[in-house]
Amino acid sequence: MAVVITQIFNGISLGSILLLIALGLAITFGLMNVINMAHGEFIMAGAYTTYVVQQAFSQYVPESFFNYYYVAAIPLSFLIGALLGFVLEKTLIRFLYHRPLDSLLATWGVSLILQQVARSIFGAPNVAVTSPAWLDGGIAIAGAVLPYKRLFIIALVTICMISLYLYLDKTAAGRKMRAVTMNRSMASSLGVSTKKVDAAAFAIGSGLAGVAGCALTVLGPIGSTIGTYYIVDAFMIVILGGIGSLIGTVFGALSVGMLGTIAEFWTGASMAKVIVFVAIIAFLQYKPAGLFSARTRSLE
Amino acid sequence: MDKKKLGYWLFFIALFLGPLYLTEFRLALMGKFLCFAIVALGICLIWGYTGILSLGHGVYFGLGAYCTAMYLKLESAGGELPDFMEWSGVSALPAFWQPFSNPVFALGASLVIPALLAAMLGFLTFKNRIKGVYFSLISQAVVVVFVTLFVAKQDWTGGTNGLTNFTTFLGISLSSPLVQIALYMLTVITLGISFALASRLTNSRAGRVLSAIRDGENRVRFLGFNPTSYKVFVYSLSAALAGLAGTLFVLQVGLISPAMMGIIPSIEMVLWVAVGGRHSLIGAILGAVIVNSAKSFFSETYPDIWSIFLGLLFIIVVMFLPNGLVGMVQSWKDKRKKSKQKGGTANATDSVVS
Amino acid sequence: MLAIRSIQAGYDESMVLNDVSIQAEVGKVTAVLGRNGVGKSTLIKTIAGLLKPAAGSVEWMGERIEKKAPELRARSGIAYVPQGREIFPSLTVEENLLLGLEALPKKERKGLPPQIFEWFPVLEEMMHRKGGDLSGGQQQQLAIARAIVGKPKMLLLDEPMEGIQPSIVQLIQDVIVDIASREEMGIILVEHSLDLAFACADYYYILDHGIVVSEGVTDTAHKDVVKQHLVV
Amino acid sequence: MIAAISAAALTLSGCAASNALNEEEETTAADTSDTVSVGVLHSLSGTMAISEVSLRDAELMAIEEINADGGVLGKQIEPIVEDGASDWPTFAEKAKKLLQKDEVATVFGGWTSASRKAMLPVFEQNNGLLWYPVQYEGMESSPNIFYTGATTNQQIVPSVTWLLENKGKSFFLIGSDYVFPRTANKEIKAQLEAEGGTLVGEEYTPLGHTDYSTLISKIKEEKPEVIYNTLNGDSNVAFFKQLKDAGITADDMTVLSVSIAEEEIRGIGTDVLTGHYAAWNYFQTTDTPENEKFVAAYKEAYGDDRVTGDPIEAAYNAVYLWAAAVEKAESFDVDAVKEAAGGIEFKAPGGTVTIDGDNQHTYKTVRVGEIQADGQFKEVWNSGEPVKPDPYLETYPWAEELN
Amino acid sequence: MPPILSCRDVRVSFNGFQALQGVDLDVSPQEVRFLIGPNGAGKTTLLDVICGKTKASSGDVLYREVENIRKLQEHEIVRRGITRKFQAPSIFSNLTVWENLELSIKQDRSIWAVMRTKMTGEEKEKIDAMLDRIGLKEQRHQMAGMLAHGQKQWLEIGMQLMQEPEILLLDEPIAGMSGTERHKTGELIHEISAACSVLIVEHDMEFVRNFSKQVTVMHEGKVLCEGTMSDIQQNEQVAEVYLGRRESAC
Repeated sequence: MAVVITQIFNGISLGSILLLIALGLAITFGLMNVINMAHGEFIMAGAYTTYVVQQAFSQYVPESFFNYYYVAAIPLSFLIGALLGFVLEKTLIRFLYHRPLDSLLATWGVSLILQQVARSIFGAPNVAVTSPAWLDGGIAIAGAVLPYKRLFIIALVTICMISLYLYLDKTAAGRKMRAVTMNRSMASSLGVSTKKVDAAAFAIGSGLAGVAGCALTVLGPIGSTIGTYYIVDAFMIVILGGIGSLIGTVFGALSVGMLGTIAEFWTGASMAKVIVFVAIIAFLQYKPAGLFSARTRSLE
Repeated sequence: MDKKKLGYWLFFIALFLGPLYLTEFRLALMGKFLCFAIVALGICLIWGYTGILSLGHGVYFGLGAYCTAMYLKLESAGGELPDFMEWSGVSALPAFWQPFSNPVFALGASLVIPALLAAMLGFLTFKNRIKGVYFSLISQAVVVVFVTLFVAKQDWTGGTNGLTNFTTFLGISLSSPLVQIALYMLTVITLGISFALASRLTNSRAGRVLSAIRDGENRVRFLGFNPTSYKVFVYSLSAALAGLAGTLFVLQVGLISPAMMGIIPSIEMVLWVAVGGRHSLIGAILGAVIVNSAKSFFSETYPDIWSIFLGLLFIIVVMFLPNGLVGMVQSWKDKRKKSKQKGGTANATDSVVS
Repeated sequence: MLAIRSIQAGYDESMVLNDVSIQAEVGKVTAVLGRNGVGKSTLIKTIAGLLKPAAGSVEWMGERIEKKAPELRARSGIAYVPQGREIFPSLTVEENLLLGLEALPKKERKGLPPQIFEWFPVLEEMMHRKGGDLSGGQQQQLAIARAIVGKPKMLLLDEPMEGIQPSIVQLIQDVIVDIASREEMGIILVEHSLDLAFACADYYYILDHGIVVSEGVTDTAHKDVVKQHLVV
Repeated sequence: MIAAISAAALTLSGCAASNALNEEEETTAADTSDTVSVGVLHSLSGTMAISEVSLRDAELMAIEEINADGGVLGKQIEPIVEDGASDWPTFAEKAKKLLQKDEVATVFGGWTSASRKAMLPVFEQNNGLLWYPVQYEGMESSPNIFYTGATTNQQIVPSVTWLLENKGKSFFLIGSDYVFPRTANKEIKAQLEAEGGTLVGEEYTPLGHTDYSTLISKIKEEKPEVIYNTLNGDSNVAFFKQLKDAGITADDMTVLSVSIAEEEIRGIGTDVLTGHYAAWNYFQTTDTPENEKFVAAYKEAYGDDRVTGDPIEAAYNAVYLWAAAVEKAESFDVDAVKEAAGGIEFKAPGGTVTIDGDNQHTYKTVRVGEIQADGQFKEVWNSGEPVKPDPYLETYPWAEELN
Repeated sequence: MPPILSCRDVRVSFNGFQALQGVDLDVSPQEVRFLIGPNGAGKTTLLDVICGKTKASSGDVLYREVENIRKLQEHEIVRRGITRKFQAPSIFSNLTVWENLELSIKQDRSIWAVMRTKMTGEEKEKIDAMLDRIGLKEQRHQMAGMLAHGQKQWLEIGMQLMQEPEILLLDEPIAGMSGTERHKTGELIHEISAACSVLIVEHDMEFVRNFSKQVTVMHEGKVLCEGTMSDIQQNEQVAEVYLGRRESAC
């Protein structure tokens, strides 16, 4: 019984982590059609930001407040990710909107550079982030322990999803963003500055990568190459869900998470990875547009 | 036209005579780069001419290399079990390894297996009209599958260590400098033949169908061609070229491991072609040689921060030279021609299909 | 006043407009007539900024605007209602309308003017429905209303009556006439139906083969003369 | 146009050629000068840079110390640093470059077994000399490689015995999915069988794996007393963090690792590691006068926040061992150095090490340490005297079947 | 004469929108048939269904009364002799005019055949003749992308003719052409109809009047009426939906 609960929880938890990583891509890749191979490095930037905030807190802030460094780190990671994304959009991406495959290659170069820069600043070895004390421990349910950290990530990704939903759905800026992704020229004919909207959208997607990086610090390593571990999974989740569909990304992440944990439980971690990827490839053969496809009539 | 052909001949002859003016170390490097150039040729065919961007060519390269390496490993083991199998607790040679003790089978497989895999993947995805970004990302997922499998099944594949430490090929010692020179020349000849075949293909009617598919796959359907079969063919062909390159690579470098099939090498392969000029076969060859030389040079000169230079190179080429170095030379020549004969017909800048 | 002088425009390298000059005044309705495919939409797109002319100028309130981005033109008071309506299908009616406010300076974006619901009462009913769920006629009303909420000085209407049931054609026509009567806004109305255009317009131009073949004041024009340039 | 390009290509190759010629002249000139060049070949970029950069630092430090002391055979050592880029063919390529172009006297380098396996044929074919400073899975003994890290009987075998005697009989083996863990675990299984332990689980995760929730569920199911951990690199961080989250502490189960040294502890965080164990030949806290000097010098050179560790020490030792062998051979010649190397002793920070002339490994003292809250180890056991290296486990009867 | 192509109750819907609501249409051999109707009437969609670009949700498309081609792929339909010229010129702009025609030659289009094929003298003559016919002899070695708009349209018609079709579908072939070009195109179409049936969507009424025999009017996804141009002009319903809302609107 405990195992079943734990495994279901693990599936949701892994799904939520994958969702957090893919959420930013769902915007930059899903809505804007930019293949940003440096997305993983924005995750890295978020993780290092968390590290820096922790260091700053341990040096300049009374010890009793240390545990709140993480509260400060989340928005800061978002800002750093967003800033990097903004700069990247302004200097590179906006010239490549009509060449999606070229943006893939150029951002690959960016990713090489960012990794090296991180190594030069923080050194090659991993750095440690001590997760805040209030995230230690877990809830015990029927013999299974649900760690607070994983619950926290589930909560965080839920909050990110809701904020993103509210932003896109309830604010003027979000409305403009949806309008631009739906019909760029019409939006501009209404007076919407598409350049600003593009930069803002890209910054938000990148900022979410930063938040993902921040969240990952409580679970895993923080080093210059962490982005590379997640990037392919994240892209696959977005296409599995269906490009342009946020809800598709949610389902994509959760199904990959569930399938991954189930397969790993019965086989092993390596075979599970193989099974998940083969399943995704096979599914896309059957439904090329993904789980939630936004069908269009365009020919080419 | 003749001038062009002469240029190609000179180029390949100059490469062929490499042993005369390159040191042993540089020659070995050049030999490796020329293997990569064969991969680049294949990528140029599918990407530059047919418009399919594959981020999975590392797998085909690796499969080809593994096929040959399996033979070499068995030959080096001299009838016994390969060393890594012993450590991994395998007591008898797995059945699928056995045919690889035959060099003809192994070399044949190094072409056929990559081509078959590519044909299978291509047939499914192209028939389902999956293209562009989707195809690229799916090909990347294939890389993940294969690398994970090859690492995990270490009792069959040698795991992360891969296959290495070969001594002889067909009874000839691989380490002697003469053999290395011979292998180098073999690589140049293979590259030359591949180039000749590829340019013959691209200059034929079938080649024009390919570039028509790139410019408008659906329009091609309305001329009665079935783009799927053309795409499957050219994709398999480029996979076979990658497999061939893998064979030559293993013979010269003496090593293949899953790391060489991975995401990073697969993307780098595309970047060679991007740097050289995606619409030009000779550009692809030059790109492979230039990028790898630059990589060697940067990493020898600035071992700490060389990847920054490489990253910058990629960004600059993609941003400012969408048709690569060959495209740059071409448009520069076009401009000169235009200023020479003013009022001549305007020339397309994107027609660098040499 | 909007003045288009010797415009050449088209797609790729083929020119659809060869040499077109027209003028439109604020407070008046100017009709651009012509059969399908003579370049009426091309002309409108060139004014809205979605196409850059190969030659010629577009002057608006004394300023050359032919090189300006569409959003700047929208903010300077030129509103565009494209052929095919191009409402945002997965946004609600309200959201579509709110986007129309983008043409105004930030301070003036204070909710939707009630006037549009007097003109188009159906939009108020459908306020929270998705734009894509609306019927063609309703979408057309939405598209026009969306353009009007930004208080433009010049409204570009590209075949607003096309594919719409007669009762709504009447409604739209009434709105056009009403707007014109207030003399705050100019309208350029692209139509292929002569009768419709003449029912609303003060001045007309007829395009054919990329040039203006006839123009004049609608009141004094002989319909038969005009007709020979147009219909069957 | 193509003519122009080919011309360009020719010039390019020509340049390379003339470069090569110049380079050769330089190196031949170097032979008669008062320096001797050695290669330092580690991954400075890519995933392995995390670990290998420190080895380069240690080797450079040893070289500097020797140079300050007058060098080897009166010559100053000139290090040529190359980046293996975490890519095995690159290691082979750079090794070839160091041997053929730079004609170095020896090379210090490598971390992963894969990189060593890639370099091995290069060194054998060119009769070069490689000093490999990391603990590894054994089953190898190349005449052109000196192994200054531990082989399995100097780390794993004694630590398993210690665990069986002190911590419990039921073992769960986890490792990254590659050669070292798989080979090590095969040996451990044989040893468990022979020494009365039980195996309750064995799991591998891909390199770079970061989600351990399912694996930890499996561990919880099996309730082992000991987890024997051969995970590599980044995976350790995820594993330990998530193990703690799942409510498993050092009090519940003992985790003994063989890839976590002081440097890795910094990257994982002591909050999740305290109380767990590692087996090595050296800790930063190892109490010898040599070590005090070594740690001080390392911190002096690279910063107070840096820590030493077993592979760092082994890399440092390698330089000194080579220098000693050269002095004894009175020559830089590879064969002469190899000949002279057997029996060479060095008072290393971790205790005396001696080169075993038979298999070119070194005698080393085995230590088990408990991780403390300050990120250092508290030694809880050591082998007392240096253990003779036995890469093929020929002296262990239970290991017979393995070969 | 039995019809060469017959549509029977063809229906198409996109996301719930009924683009075709049961179209019946017969085309006889060597007939020139014009399709007219207001925008959105479904004319282009009907061509799409016939050539296989859009799959009908129900109904039959019969070729020579026996074969139902509704579910065939585009290239299979083309190989049966039904070719299509799109509204926007869809030539291959990175190939020369000559190469564009070369690809269009009626030939075995499987990859193995095309790879082995060599240009025959006969093919050369055919291409030369076609270049003459469409007036692009001078531009034969120009990149097709560099042609003027009207020339592109002709090239595309030429490409369709090289395939020696049984049925030619033309979507607004004279859009963007000048008066003399239009006339020339009209004559070309009539020449063509000696060998095959032509189904044309056209808005230019003058052109329709000058070159049509049979006209089919479509409206809201259905066929409204068929007949000669003068029949059509008399039809009240047609006037209602197509020629403007007459005085009723004002």
